[in-house]
Amino acid sequence: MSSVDMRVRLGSLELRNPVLTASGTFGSGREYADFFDLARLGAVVTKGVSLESWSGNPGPRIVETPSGMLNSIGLQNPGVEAFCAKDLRWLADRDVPVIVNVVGHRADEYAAVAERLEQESGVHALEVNISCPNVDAGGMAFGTTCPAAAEVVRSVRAVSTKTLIVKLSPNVTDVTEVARAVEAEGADAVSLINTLLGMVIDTRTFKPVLARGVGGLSGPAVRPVAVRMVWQVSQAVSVPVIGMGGITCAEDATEFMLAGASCVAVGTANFMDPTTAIGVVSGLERFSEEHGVERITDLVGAAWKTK
Amino acid sequence: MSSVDMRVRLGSLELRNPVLTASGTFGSGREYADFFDLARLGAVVTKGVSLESWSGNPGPRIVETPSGMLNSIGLQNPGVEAFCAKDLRWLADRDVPVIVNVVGHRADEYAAVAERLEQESGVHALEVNISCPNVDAGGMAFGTTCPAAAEVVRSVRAVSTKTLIVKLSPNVTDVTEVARAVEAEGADAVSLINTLLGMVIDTRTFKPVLARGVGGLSGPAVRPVAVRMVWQVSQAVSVPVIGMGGITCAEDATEFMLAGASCVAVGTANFMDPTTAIGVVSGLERFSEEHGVERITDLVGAAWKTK
Amino acid sequence: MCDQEGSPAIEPVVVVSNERVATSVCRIVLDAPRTAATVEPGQFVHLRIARHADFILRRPFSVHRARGERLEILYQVVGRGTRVLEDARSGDVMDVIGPLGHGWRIPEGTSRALVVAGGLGAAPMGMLVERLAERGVQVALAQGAPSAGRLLARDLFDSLCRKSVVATDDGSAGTCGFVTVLSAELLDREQPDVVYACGPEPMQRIVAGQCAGAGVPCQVSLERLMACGVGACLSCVVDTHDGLKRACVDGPVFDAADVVWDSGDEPEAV
Amino acid sequence: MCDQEGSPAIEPVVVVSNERVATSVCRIVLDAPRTAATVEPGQFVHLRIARHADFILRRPFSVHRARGERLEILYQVVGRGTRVLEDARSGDVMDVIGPLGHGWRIPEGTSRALVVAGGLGAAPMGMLVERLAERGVQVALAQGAPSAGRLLARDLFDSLCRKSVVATDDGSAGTCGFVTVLSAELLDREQPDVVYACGPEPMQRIVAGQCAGAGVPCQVSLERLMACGVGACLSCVVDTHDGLKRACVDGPVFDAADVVWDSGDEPEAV
Ligand SMILES: Cc1cc2nc3c(=O)[nH]c(=O)nc-3n(C[C@H](O)[C@H](O)[C@H](O)COP(=O)(O)OP(=O)(O)OC[C@H]3O[C@@H](n4cnc5c(N)ncnc54)[C@H](O)[C@@H]3O)c2cc1C
Ligand SMILES: Cc1cc2nc3c(=O)[nH]c(=O)nc-3n(C[C@H](O)[C@H](O)[C@H](O)COP(=O)(O)OP(=O)(O)OC[C@H]3O[C@@H](n4cnc5c(N)ncnc54)[C@H](O)[C@@H]3O)c2cc1C
Ligand SMILES: Cc1cc2nc3c(=O)[nH]c(=O)nc-3n(C[C@H](O)[C@H](O)[C@H](O)COP(=O)(O)O)c2cc1C
Ligand SMILES: Cc1cc2nc3c(=O)[nH]c(=O)nc-3n(C[C@H](O)[C@H](O)[C@H](O)COP(=O)(O)O)c2cc1C
Ligand code: FES
Ligand code: FES
Repeated sequence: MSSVDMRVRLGSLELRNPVLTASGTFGSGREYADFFDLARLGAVVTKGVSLESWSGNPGPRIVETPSGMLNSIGLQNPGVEAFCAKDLRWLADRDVPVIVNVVGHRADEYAAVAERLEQESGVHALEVNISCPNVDAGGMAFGTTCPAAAEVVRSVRAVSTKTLIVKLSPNVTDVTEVARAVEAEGADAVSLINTLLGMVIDTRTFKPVLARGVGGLSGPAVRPVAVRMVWQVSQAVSVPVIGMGGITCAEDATEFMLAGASCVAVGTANFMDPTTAIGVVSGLERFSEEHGVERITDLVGAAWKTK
Repeated sequence: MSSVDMRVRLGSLELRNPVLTASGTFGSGREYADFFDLARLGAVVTKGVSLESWSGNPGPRIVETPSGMLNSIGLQNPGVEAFCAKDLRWLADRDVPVIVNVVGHRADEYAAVAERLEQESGVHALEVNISCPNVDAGGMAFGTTCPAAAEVVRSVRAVSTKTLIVKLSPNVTDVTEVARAVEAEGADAVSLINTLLGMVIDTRTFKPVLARGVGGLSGPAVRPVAVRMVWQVSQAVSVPVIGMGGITCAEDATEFMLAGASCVAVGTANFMDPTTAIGVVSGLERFSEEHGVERITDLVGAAWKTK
Repeated sequence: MCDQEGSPAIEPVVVVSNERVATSVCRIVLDAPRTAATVEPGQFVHLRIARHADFILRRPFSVHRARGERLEILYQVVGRGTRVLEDARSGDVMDVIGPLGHGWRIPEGTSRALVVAGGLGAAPMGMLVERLAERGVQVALAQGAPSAGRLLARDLFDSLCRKSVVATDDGSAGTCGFVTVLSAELLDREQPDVVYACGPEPMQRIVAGQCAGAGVPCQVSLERLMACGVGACLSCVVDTHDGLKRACVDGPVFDAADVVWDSGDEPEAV
Repeated sequence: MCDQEGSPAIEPVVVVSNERVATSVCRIVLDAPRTAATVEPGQFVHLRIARHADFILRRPFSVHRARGERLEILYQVVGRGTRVLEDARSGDVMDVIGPLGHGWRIPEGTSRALVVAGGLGAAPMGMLVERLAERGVQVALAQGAPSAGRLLARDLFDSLCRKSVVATDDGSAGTCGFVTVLSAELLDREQPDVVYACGPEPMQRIVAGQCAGAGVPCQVSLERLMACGVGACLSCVVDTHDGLKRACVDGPVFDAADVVWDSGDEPEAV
């Protein structure tokens, strides 16, 4: 067994390791249970859940880009009730912390979802998604101005005692401003990055490939932008940072932790290799052993702390 | 010979085709003259030129990323006098329009460079670079707020009668705001995107790979972000847009023109294949013929115009 | 058949052979014991063509045939991934996730079946026709393609089907015209208990309409761009009368009657 | 020699052979008539290892030898690109930009030369030693490596050099220690007219210091990360007493006396 202490804290929540799944790329976890034991993850982050059911955007919903992809899923989900009845019930028996990604068109919708989930002991933390570029009302609109972001977090904080993570948008001039604003409203952690707004045009049809036109860019292509933002935010706030954006292996994850991330999340890479996340767990452990790192948390921010 | 009319206008300047080189990736053109006749380009855009000589940033100055690269050259250049004496003199005999990329630490420095270049008949247009992420004072600092951007453009416009292009930064919440602000100050065209701020951390040294820490992301990885911004800006302003970001072939360039770019620039791809730019010229011509496009300008914005 | 469908796994596979079998269409044979042993007709594999390439997603391909420890895939070269796949040499190692999706269903008591394949729609029909033959079902098959050079798996189909006819857009083989002309005829003449259709969506829509008119149950295999292939990402949704379904896990085979077909003003047709 | 250096061009090349010649070091032979005919000792080629890969830049490699229409490159497998290069098979097509840079200079009237190579620093010395021998220059060569298994081009050097000695960090061959011990000795004993050094920068710095002390002109070949390779991007700058120079066009070979060496507190050494 490994000598490295892999445990990390997110607010009041303790995780057995710092590796999460990125919202929307791992379903409810159930879809990947055929490939490995979910209990080996730090936590499962579910897809975005709204008050009522959302039907998402018309297709095509994805298109590949160099070392990345655009998606415009649009937060299709059955609504919080159906989510609790099906996905949450299934997850309950999996011995893995569950973080629910929360979405809404208005601040009070976010709060309503949080309120409903407050009763669910199977929910260990909320990730408030104010950064989805794929919906017109809400989503990223909240994540790109401090007052709007603060309002959403305030309304959720008011009704939820669970660990509160706020998911930040990279589509801003200064990501640290928004990070500070949500920290001030009581966020226990911030996660970043969500996708970069992008577009691909089909030169045969002369139209955007995605039915909605724009979509969110993810995958290895965005990693340098994500690492840079984690580096900035982790030095600007005192709450833990969950880093993501193009992580495909333990070395990528290490970059994020050195940049200042206390946890990392694997997203698009799940599509490339469903076992990526557990590969990151074992790889981080090996890396720490090789470098004589006793606590995985010792890596966090090493790139700027030892400066 | 081709039946397609490839000519495009940038303010008072007419170019024989819409394909330019991206500033900083093509030197003064001289470095690529071994590979093809520069006269086949729409125009050569030089590297950034400042009033006095700048020494740039310490090395390492570049690092590769998935489908892209980070650079932190830092606008090393010999200053406008030496530039005119050497690079400009050489370019004068090349029968290709010259666009000089102008940089400065303060608005008056930009103006001073523009004033000096005003006397040079060999300079056909200025590209005011308010978006370089690799310098502390000036550079991107100007490009990320409307007032600062407006101030620089105003001061340059006041002293220059040449076609004025303003190079925009993608590291902003709303690129259309800055575009409108510089258009209002008399910019004849806008060019985008400059590089996205990014970072790579060396997991062996625990430090950023680039000596300066952060650098600018370019190459195919950023193309979807660039196409999206060209799409947004070309609908927000009435001046022509020069699109760039990850163009490697005629199909990529076509995407930008359909998105609303009147011209395109080839940057990082020059490092992959020095003949990329002329390949784009001939490829755009072929594409237009195949699609019965008589004037290359008919492609501009087709993705949203015919909507 | 769904109950028999094995749970998916990642399986490293070795390329046995890879050659062109028709204009812009190749057949690749993969050594994939686990998947070959558990795959059912109409299921697909999610193939990781290359690592360290500038494209990152897997590519979904129907299993044309599974013999012993080997999978046979028919693929058309249309873009980056399939162009790279075309260069694969025997001995190359890749990996697949499979078997995936819900395949063709053979209703109890089926004695006569009509199979309609347009273009690459012939790919998922190989295992189906083999299974139908095993079950003693009489199969009539109508295949369409742009030209004779693009017709696929003729020998297999001719040897296993009681009736096997073709149509080409340019008349270079069989009837000149779309396969939907043949399907209409055969639907009427063969009186099948069930119809299986795969090909460009407009063609499937037309066949679905013909079957609805004739009151014959019809199954179609739908294509969508797929990222995960396992039901997690919702990139492959199909609009059905029972709401949005995922082509990768709820399909790719659907009952044509459940599908909400779009208007049908696509440019292409078969 | 610079005047003789041909202007660079893009040349498609075919892999003739590619095999391991030392621990983690391979030799690739490329069919490249134009470059092979014009390249001078110390120049390099900018190799496009793969298209459609997730890394986009070319990789610079010194030409070890040029024979007839062929280029010989010795490369160490250190990262993504060289790992892909290692898998190249004979017949594969790539392209190079070359010949690039300013190579080694042989001052008029040179009769005795000392060549100091550390690790892969032996790569650019192949053509140099051949050229020196042609010119009737007496060559003493000191080569260093971590261990015997990492010594390169021994036969070539032994056959062309009047004196050829080695040092290994672990003593598995020749002197136990750094090559800089040998260079000090030879500088003193051989009284060379010129010294050529290539290897890890700290080693080059030390040799440069030894030569400065002995008053012998020294040339060094410096490595920098390179994007364009043709002088356009300024990613490869070297700090010299005459300002910033570009390793790709002003170098890679510089007069050691012109180089502003950094402090020297690097971890590694040879
Ligand atoms: C369940 C399923 C089974 C399939 N079975 C086969 C098969 O047996 N043989 C075969 O040749 N093809 C099959 N396809 C289609 C095949 O997946 C695509 O042709 C392939 O992914 C194209 O990859 P590419 O990189 O070459 O093309 P890309 O460069 O990715 O795209 C080129 C063109 O192909 C289209 N395309 C890409 N992916 C798909 C997709 N998944 N479905 C439809 N169009 C797509 C793109 O829209 C684009 O127009 C199947 C698709 C699905 C969903
Ligand atoms: C003029 C010149 C001549 C060279 N000649 C040879 C030669 O003959 N044989 C040989 O084995 N190598 C040579 N190199 C170094 C060679 O270019 C690098 O080792 C190679 O580019 C690494 O590519 P990679 O993708 O495998 O490594 P990457 O994944 O790109 O990087 C892996 C490691 O190699 C380092 N590296 C990458 N590029 C360079 C570079 N250009 N110079 C120094 N370190 C680098 C990186 O910093 C990183 O630490 C030369 C370099 C230059 C500038
Ligand atoms: C298909 C897809 C769906 C996504 N859905 C969500 C979502 O519902 N909520 C959310 O906060 N982020 C969502 N994201 C963003 C990811 O969680 C992650 O922030 C982003 O993809 C960057 O990480 P990656 O590069 O590892 O994928 C989605 C991403 C993808 C690719
Ligand atoms: C090495 C390098 C140097 C650059 N120098 C400049 C510069 O001096 N001025 C400028 O406006 N942009 C500069 N850029 C940005 C490019 O002009 C271009 O905007 C950007 O790289 C996106 O295009 P690309 O992806 O095609 O490279 C530089 C880019 C690179 C890679
Ligand atoms: S491909 Fe991801 S849900 Fe179907
Ligand atoms: S590598 Fe571009 S200037 Fe030297």
